[in-house]
Amino acid sequence: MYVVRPVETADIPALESLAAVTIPGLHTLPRSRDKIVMAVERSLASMAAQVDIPSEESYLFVLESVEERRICGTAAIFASAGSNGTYFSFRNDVIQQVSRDLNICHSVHALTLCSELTAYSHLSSFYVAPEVQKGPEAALLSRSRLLYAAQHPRRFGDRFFVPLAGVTDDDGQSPFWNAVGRKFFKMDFLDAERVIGGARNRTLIVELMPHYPVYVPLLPGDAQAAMGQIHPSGELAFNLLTAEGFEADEYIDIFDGGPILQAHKHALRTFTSSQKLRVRTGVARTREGPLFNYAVSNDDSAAFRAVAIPCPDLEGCDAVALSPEIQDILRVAEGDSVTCVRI
Amino acid sequence: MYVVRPVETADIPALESLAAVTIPGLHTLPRSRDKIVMAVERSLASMAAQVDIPSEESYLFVLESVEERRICGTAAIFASAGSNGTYFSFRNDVIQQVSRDLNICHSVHALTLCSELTAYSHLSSFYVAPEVQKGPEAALLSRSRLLYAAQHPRRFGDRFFVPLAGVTDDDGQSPFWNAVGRKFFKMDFLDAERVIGGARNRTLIVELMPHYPVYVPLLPGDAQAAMGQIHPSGELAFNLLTAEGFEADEYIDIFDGGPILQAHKHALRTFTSSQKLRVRTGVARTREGPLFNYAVSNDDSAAFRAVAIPCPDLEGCDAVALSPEIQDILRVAEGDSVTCVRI
Amino acid sequence: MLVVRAIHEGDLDGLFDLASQVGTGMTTLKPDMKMLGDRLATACASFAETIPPEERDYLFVMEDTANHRLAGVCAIKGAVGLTEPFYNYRIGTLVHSSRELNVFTKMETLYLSNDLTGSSELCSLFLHPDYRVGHNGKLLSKSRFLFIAQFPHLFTEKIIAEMRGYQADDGSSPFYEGLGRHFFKMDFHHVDDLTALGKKSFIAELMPRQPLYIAYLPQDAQDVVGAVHKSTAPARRLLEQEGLHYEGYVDIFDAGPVLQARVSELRALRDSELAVIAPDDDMVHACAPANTEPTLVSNTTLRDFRMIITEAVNVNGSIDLSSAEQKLLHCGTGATVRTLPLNVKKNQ
Amino acid sequence: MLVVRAIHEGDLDGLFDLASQVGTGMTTLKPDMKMLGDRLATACASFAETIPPEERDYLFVMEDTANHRLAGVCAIKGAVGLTEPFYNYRIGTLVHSSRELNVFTKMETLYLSNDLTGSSELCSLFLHPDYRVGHNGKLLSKSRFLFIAQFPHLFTEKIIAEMRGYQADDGSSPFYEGLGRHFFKMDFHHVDDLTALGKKSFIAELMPRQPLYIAYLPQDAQDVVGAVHKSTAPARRLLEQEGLHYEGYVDIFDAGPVLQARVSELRALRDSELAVIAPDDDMVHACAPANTEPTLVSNTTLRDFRMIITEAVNVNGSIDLSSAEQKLLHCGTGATVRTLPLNVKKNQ
Repeated sequence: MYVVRPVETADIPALESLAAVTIPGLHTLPRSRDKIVMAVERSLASMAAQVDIPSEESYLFVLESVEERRICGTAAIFASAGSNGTYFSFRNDVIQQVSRDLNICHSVHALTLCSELTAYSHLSSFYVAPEVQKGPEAALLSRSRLLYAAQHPRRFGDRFFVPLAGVTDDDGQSPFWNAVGRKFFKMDFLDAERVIGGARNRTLIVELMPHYPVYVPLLPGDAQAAMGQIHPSGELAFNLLTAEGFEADEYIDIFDGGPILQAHKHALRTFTSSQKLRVRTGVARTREGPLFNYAVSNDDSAAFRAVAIPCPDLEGCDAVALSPEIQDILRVAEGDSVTCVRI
Repeated sequence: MYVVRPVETADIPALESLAAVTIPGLHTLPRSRDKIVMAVERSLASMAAQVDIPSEESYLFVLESVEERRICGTAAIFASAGSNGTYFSFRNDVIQQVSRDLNICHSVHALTLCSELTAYSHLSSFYVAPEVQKGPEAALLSRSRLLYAAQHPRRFGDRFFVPLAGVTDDDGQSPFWNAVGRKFFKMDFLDAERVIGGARNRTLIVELMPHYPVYVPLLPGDAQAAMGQIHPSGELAFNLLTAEGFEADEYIDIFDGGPILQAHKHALRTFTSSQKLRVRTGVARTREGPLFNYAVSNDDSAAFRAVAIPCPDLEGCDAVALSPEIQDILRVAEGDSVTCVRI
Repeated sequence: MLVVRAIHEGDLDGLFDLASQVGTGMTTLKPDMKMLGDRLATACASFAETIPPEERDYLFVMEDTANHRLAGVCAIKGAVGLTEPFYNYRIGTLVHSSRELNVFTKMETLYLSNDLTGSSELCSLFLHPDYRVGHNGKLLSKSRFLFIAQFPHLFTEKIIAEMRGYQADDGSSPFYEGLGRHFFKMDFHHVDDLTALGKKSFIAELMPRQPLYIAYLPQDAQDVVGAVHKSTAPARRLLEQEGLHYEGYVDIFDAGPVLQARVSELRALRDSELAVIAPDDDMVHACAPANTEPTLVSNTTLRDFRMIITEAVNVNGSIDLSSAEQKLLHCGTGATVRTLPLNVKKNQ
Repeated sequence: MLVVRAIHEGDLDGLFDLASQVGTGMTTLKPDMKMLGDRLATACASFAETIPPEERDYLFVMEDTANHRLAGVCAIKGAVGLTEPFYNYRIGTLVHSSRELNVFTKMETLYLSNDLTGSSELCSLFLHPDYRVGHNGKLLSKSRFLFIAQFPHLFTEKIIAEMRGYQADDGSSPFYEGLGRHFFKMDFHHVDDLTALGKKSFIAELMPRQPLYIAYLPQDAQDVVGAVHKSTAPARRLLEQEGLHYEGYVDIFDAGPVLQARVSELRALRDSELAVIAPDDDMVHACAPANTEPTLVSNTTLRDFRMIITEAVNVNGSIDLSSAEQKLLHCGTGATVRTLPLNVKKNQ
């Protein structure tokens, strides 16, 4: 059994070992102990804060194996992407080209540096250890952040986005970067990512990145091909997020051209299809129908917990059957209210 | 009792008298007999056409009083706004301005000439005679086009928009036009609308209109105030469309700055909440619960008909009770399928 | 002998013969009787001053007086871009700099512009291959500067000349292949022909409007920005000697450079001088310094402007022209002419 | 007597006193001991040629030799914009034309640019009010051109001078109020001070990047694009006489014009001449033509460049300077000097 819960100070050593195994150039987790400590402290302070308008808060969740007390995944959410600056991305513009005289009609793609994602909430740091990537835990982890957000609408924006790492080759070269950013930054992709610390909201971006649209047909073929392509490590996240209701195509990352998935919360299944149900003690029985995986979270803002359980269709129900063990993990009791959404 | 149906050749004289009473500068209906005839013929041809990809089709519907056989409203829908060119609008861009050194953080609005609405389907020509503006007929008329579109998804785009007339003063002057378009066209608003025939997809627009964003703070106060404001005549349509699920704010008209409402079909109530039900003969009874107004259309692509009826909540039902008179108007019989959506 | 002169009504056939020799690449001189006839009529009206200065098109021909054959043609347009937009790319500089990263990047950028609207234009220079010897090319090209020096009030502040851009050996334009083709989706020569026909609205419809970083173009396109066609290099040098400079404007299709100058800074305006034709006596011959450099001489009549090259020299406002030369210029002893050394003096 | 000379290590106090007189509006000359000391050190290194040409800042002072007081200052920067981006608005033209409607609209457009990056700059001209008489202003301003004429290899192709823009009587800038204030949300003088301090990254952060149609600005802002502050008009005329032109570049805050020229087209490069100081004998006096116009004379030493104004004339490469004048120039009989008539010859 696995549970998703907010990070705690005691998790720091475990996060350090996780950071050691993630891939260079992919900003899933901070790398140094100092930065991990900062991230954990910021999450604790954010959870504890009274929030009226989403700002610099950032919430970090971990996936823990209950039996082994082992951390095997992380997922975070920043309340506001531009809380300390402007969040820059490339918007994928389509320019219609029509000349009736010449009987020409086609469209040209252009990438425009934009700041539209600044007020969005920003999902990040999604990492799942290989041993749990196959199960419902990955979906639980990805979705728990949104369950938390759905329970705390004032802490988050109305729109959410998730940048996914773009493609790089074995040498860490990014064809998109080589065609675009390198001309302005005059450095390698990994060097640029290192100096900027994976951020997309720094003044130096507006100082260095192109002010005018990049016409896509002028880019070399490999850079065009890399636009909106995900790094293989992001496939799981991509599939989970598109199933959730996120859409790609409109924005891409200014550095590696990776896709930025985004959605209004009204388009996300966690917001539209989650149900508040009463807890009753029991176990799911197959005679109530086929079983589905559900994510279930408590409604305790101080000690958020979420688990994945198999369960009959809850459509139209007003209660959900949870075993005493699950109730224990979720820190709820019979009659309490929980939030459920089908995974 | 009123019915919405596709226009017929016999309606031409009635449309001519309607056109005579509409307001100058508002392109609700073509004005000359020739243009009315063209519009009617185009609608007839469009209804009869086999359509695979939405193109130059345009569909014109009329609201008719069944008893008096009098036309008292019109509504149209173009299959593709850019079928004969590029449909131009101003996109409302927000530019984030952040300087950490100077501790400045604000946003600046800019209007960018764009062609993003080109592939949308375009609702237009909405007119309701004063005597029926108060009743459910206005909503029936506005929505019938979408009922037709929902029944014929291949005839239309996935997104829809509706431009609403912007504000002008008693002399026909548009403050937005005076600050923007006039500088390029060098003519009065009504003159410009006349030469362009209300179109927004003509080559001369890209020849004359600004290529670079219009920074809103640089516009005079009255022009800024006019952005996204509707002409009083458009209030009814605005209310009906926002209730339907259309959103304003993202686009405005390049000439008068009036709002352009737009939505993906998945956000429109006609698409998401309409139900296909079987007809049973009967009348709505209050003992089945409170009555609501429903728009009900037949599923006959050759002879589309829609009416508004009071009816108990149809949620979860598989049939709807229609009186023999209504069945007659809709040209359906017991057991036939109809499409219903609450108004 | 050769004289460069204002074109006449009777020159249409000769002009057509010349135009037939031109080949592709000069869009303003095509062997089309209708186009040439219209242009000739405008030119005659220009020299007659019956149309306003900005509509004028001064067309000059070089005539071989031995056989009355037209050996070359050149022109000055009063103003460009006043009826159809006149497009260029202007090359600007944008600096992207971050003190934090210690990065300082200077990027060249192409801006679609109509900045040269209203400038006068030197154009349509063509010398028949049979006459491409000696000073003939210089005489033909530079005649226009003497005309401008004589009638500076007819020209706007700025004068320009569009140079044909670089082409590969197969006739393709690397700049067009790297940029324009993506937006026009048609052949370079087809696009060029359309503009020659005055069909320019497609440029507004199809050209990208936003400034473009040159660094985004393929390297071979970047390399030819502002480079001339190899056959145009001598013409470019001639114009540069006369005071025109490449100031960062290029053709939107082939990126050929536009040379430009303020009219007041042309060599001809600074160095040309008036002179009176001396009576043909021995005294003048005796006093004339030994000639070192040929001189251009023109009469001072707008309607019948004529110019030759001579070995005579302007000495203190007097010049000794032979009677044959006087005849070529349509003027005699005591008449005022304008002189300009053919070649640029070497600077101190 | 007055001499304009390369600044020395010992001039810091005098420079500070001058800077204290300047008042607001000249961002490069503020009474700040640290800033002035740094600048003086750079200037001394520039004349000593111990730093590369593009980093140099040649600072000249006008000294009253009667009391050794500094009467004025002026400077030439080797190159601008090579460490911090140098921003201007460039005014371009866009034509919007529709043949169908018979509409032809020529719109002026502001482009944010760094085009002048790398140009040499004339700057920091200030003459103490006590000395604003006679030819002193001209001497001070024009001294720089003689320096450039003597050492043209030290300067890039282009030379510029930024002119203070128009201000209303209350000191406000209509251009800033109509444009910049919407984006910076702070006072004009505050913005100006920030740029003087070299804090320019906010420009990249806050300035609108997209080209702007001038027609969108309020009328009073449109009216002052390229207009100078009224106290700057005489300085502008002086520079224009020397061959600088307004070519459509203006300041991004107050829209004051930038004057510019190709170095090779400056009057000083064309008209200045070398001369040898003649032995002080009666023959030279007797042959000297009656003087009509004052002449600028400089020595030819980079490190100790000095310049005066004289009534003597350069006659065929020889000039008769008094011994006092020779002393001011730090050179004697037989030395080579460079001369330039103070005023521009009227054109033919």
